Parts: sequence; C-alpha cells; structure tokens
Amino acid sequence: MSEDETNSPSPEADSLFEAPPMGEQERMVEAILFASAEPVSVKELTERMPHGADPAEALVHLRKRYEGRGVNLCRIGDAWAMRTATDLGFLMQRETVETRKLSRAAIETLAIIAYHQPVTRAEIEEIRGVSVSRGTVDQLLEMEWIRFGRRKMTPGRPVTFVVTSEFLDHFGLENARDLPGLKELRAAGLLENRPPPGALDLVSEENDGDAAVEGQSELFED
Amino acid sequence: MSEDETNSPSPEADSLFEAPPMGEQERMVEAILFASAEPVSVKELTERMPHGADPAEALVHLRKRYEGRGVNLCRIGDAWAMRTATDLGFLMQRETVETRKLSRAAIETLAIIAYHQPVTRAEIEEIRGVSVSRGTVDQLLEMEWIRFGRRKMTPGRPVTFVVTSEFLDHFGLENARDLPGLKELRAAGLLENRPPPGALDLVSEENDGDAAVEGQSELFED
Amino acid sequence: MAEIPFEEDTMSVADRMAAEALIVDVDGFEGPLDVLLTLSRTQKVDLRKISVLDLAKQYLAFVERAKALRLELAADYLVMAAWLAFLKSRLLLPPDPTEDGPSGEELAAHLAFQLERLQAMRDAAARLMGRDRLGRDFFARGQTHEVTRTRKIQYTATLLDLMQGYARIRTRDDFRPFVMDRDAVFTMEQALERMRGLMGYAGEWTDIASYLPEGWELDPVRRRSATAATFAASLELVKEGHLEIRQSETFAPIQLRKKDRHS
Repeated sequence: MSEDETNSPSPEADSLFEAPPMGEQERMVEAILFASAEPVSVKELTERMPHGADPAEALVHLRKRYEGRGVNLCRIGDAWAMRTATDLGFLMQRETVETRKLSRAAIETLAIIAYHQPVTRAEIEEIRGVSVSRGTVDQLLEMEWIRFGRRKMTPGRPVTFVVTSEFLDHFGLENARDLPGLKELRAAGLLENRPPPGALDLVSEENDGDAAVEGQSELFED
Repeated sequence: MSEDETNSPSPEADSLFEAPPMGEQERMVEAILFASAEPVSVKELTERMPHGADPAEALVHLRKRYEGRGVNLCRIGDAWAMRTATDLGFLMQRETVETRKLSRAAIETLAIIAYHQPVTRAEIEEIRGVSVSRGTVDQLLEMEWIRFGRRKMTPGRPVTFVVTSEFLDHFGLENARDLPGLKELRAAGLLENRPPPGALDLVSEENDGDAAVEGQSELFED
Repeated sequence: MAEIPFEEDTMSVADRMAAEALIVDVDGFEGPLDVLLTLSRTQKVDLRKISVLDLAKQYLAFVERAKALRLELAADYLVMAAWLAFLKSRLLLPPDPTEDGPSGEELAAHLAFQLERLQAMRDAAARLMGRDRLGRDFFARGQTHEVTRTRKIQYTATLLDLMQGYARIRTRDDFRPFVMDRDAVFTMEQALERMRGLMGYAGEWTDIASYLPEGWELDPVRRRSATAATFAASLELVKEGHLEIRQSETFAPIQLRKKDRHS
C-alpha cells in the first residue's frame, strides 16, 4: 500500500474535496466487496466511496493483490465480488447449500438460453424438438437464472429469454461470452437459427430483423 | 506466498501424509474464514484442514498479511474471523439498507401503469377495481419508478402516469413494450390456464407492432 | 365454475413438471428428436454423416414397438413418424423434377443438423453443470451483516412480481362475472329495518309472508331472498323480545305476533 501513496495526486490528501490516495481507495473497495455476498457494480462502488475516487483503477490493483490467494476477486458482468478459490471447495463441505436438483429438461433449456440468447420459446422448442414445459421456464425464472429479454423483431414480436447476472455468478462466468465452447459452437454453425428447408419466407425474415444469426453475441457487447 | 513455502516443514511436501506447504495452509484458512458465517476456532480449523496442518501458524501469517488492509483478521474469544477495518465502517452504510418488497397494491398499480401508460388515476382504479391510495402513488413517485405524463384531453384534463427510465433500468427492460403480454405470462405459468371467456383472443401479439404512439393501452383493451 | 381463479397457482412447480412429464415421457425419452438422437448413436458416426434413411427405419420401428407396448404416444411422436416415412420415400425414389420444394437430401441434411445441434447443446449443458459453482465449489462471504449505522428502507420488486401482479388483476377482470349479483338480494339489515317499522301493527298472529317487501313476492329468486331475510330478522326480533313466533306443524305457515310487554 505504501508505494501506492506516492501516486497520490496531492500531498494535502486530507483536503475535503481531494480523492483519497489510491492505496486507501483499494482498502475501501476491499472492505466493501468483502462485506457483501452479492456482486457490487462499479457504479455502486463509486456512489459509496468518497467523491473523486476511481474504483475501477483500485479494482485492478486489488485483483492483482488477491491473485493466487484463498479468496479471489471475480468479475460478473459489470459487477465485482469476492469468492473463495475454486480449488479449496473441498474444505467447505460445511458451507455447501444443497441446491435444488434441476431436471434434464431444465438444464437443457438453460443451456439453450445461455448459448442462443436472446432466444424465444419457439426457438428453444425447435432445438429440443419438444415443447417447453411451463414448469421448466417457471423454475428457471424463479431461480433468477433467466429473465425476459427484449422482444424479437419478428412477426408476433415474441418475447425472448436471456440469462441473468445471478446465472453468471453461480457458474463463475465473467460474462455470457465466456461460456465454455461458445466460440467452437458458433464456428461450427450450431448456434445458427437455421430455418428448415422449404419453410416459408416468413421464417427467414428472422435473420434480417434483429440479427438473429448472431444471437448471443450482441446482447452482451457493451 | 512463495516465501512462505520455504517455511514448509519438509522438502518432500508431496508425500500423501505431509501437511501442505504453509502458503497453502494460509490460503485454506483465508477461504474458510471468509466463507464462514461465524468466527472459527483453531480447533475447528484443524479439523477441517488436511492432516498435519498447523492453522495457528497460518493464522499468524495471515494476520500479518491483512495488517493495514481494508479487511483485518480479528480474534474473538478463541475463534477467528475476518472483519472490515473499523475505520472504513462509514462505507458500510449501504449494507444496512433494508429492502422490503413493495406492497401488493403498489405492485399492481405499478404494473397497470407499465402496461397501460399513459394512464390516469381513475383508469387505474377502474382496472384494479379498488381505489388507489395516495400513499401508493406517492411511494412510486418517490422511488422515481413513475412520473407524471401529459394531461389527457378528456373532461377535467386529468394528469396521467407513465413509468420512468429508472423503472426500465431496475427491471432490465429496454422499453415498456418489452413487457411480456398475457399470452406469454400464461405460457410462463404466471397466469392460470383456464381461458377466460373471450378476453384472451383479443390480446393478439400482432397488435403491438406499431403501437408505440398511443402507448400500450390498446394492446390490452378487451 | 371456478370460485378460486388462482387454484392452479397452488400447484407447485414440481407438481406441474411431474404432470407434464407424464405426457412427454415416452419410455424415458424427451420427444422424438431425443429418440432419434439416441438411435443415431448406434451408428457411431459423425452426426453430419449419419444415414438418415437408417435412422428413419429405426425410428419407425421404435414407434411400432411403442405401439405394441400400448404406450400412449404423444402427437409429436406420430407427426415425426409420418414425416420420416415421407422423408424415407423421398430418399428412396428418384427425384421428381416437376415437384417443388426441398429435396430429400436437403431435408435429411437439416435433420442431421438438428440432431447435431441438440447433441451440441446437451454437451454444452453438461459442461455448464460441470463447472465450479457458487455455493458448491466456491463461496460467497459468509457473514455479511457488518455494520448497523443507518437504516434506510428501500422498496423493491422483481419483474416477476410485476408480471404476477398484472396477471392477478387481469385474471380477476376475466372472472368478474363471479362477483355476486346483488340485485336480487334482500339483506337481513333491510328486513330488520322494515320489520321494526311494521311490527307495531301486529297485535294478532300474522303470516310472515305478509311482511315481505312490495315487489319481491313474484320473482322466485327475489322472493326466496326476501323470505330468508325476513325470517332471519324475525328470529332476531324474537330474541330481542319484541315478537313472538310460531309454526303449528312442519311446513305450516310461520306466524308472528307482537309480544305483549305486560304479560
């Protein structure tokens, strides 16, 4: 911390309107993230810290500091959280909460939403080849792993489903682009919304409107 | 961490019955203390850590590591816990914000405004079938989830209510038209399944394609 | 007739899923595509190079077997069977140049694509669930109540709350006909008020029917309500000591008389 203090913009850091030195800011971010079980966004950090503070920079320092430690700094979307290192899970049996077992249908539906988002119910059904049960969507909504996204610009303007930041947090993902194998699947064309041959033009229109081909990607591009 | 490894009691640390290097032990203690809801005693640490580990020594190292940081290692009786540094307590104010569920009346009022905006108080009352208390509207105004819209060109020129961009932000919506319609609510299991006489057929998806100007009222008109 | 429009909400998610599983679960399969995917595994080749013709044969055999077992086949299984039979004929017969529409090969290629995509999603799902997970492999802060300084109440709601709220209102609207129609109801309060005015004249035993309000005697529904209310009001007045009531035998007229205070 002491070396950071030399970066301090001003020697009179006590001044009411001066941002605290970076070392102090790092301590503050550390304390806030440490105390919170939920991820904290940069925006919220800025609001809570003294005027002029730059939590984004402090986060860079802090992340480095916790590298390789028993507790790590994790990014979840535009929020940050401290989580125990995954290799130490074996010590935590006591802390483990028994999670509800998801049905196979729910797991597949979740994966399809994650990889194809934003995705409509009809598209999920097309991929699974079976209708999506109400209970399945219900359960995923209740767990707050999925939510309604914006409507698709296709006839009927169906609503779409997308995954939430709770989903990302639960699976230790920084953002939905980090989903395992996403690139390969896309390269193999398996995330395309390919209309069946001979289908009406109505279906292929989907591709012009809302960039359905890209699916997943643009929702999380900032 | 690397310097701690020299403290490791034995060079053949790979042996199955050898305690992990002190650096690893420190990480373990760190993770356990972080994730525990209660302070953890040395005895309990010993039980949870691999055979031969010396948590008492790891605690000494860990305490030193956290000295002057935003989080400190504290001894409470014969147990240990991690606590945010006392001088940073002022940052924790947000942690004590008590979140409460909006009342049912407020949620219903808010839902009506979102789905029917711009909507007058009289219209809200007509839809809910009960009068809307001033407190409810005031609360929603204060939360900045609703605001006054333009006046209606009807006798008395009543004010209308619309939802705000803070509302959209909170619910992760791009605009209020992204709210799922009755059909979709039903499909997601949020509505009970019995088709009410006649009402539903009118809520056709196609209607809302260019409904922007009038707001959304006609979408749900029966 | 549903008095409780929300009765279905009381069904838990698990119940609902169980109910749906009965329809979908044919011999442990989740839909025709699932069956095809399983069957295709026996071919042990790249899904893109799979013999759709063989697959169609195997599927049709599966459907036959399922029928023999008297399994209730869901409609989508039969639709798929019909479609595969059609595809099979297209693949076997030489293409008819006069015919519009996609060729058998195109249809077969699309089916292969669908199978490959479903398999890819299954693999992806397995990989996803195999990841380190919060609360199982890594953990959040265990003790988060640190400081108690300011208590500010912040109201919150989720989109789900909002939608459920709206759904509740709309459903209530749809069921408005169940609101009781009060037109044909004569309340006991009304009857009491009326009787208090009239009983001063009832020195002799009088049939209770004569106390019914005017205009309520003809319509049977209104008469029933008025009779019940008047009878209940009479009992109330008897209890208060203002009236006497009698009935000579079962189904005989009920008669009322003002109670003599001095007797």
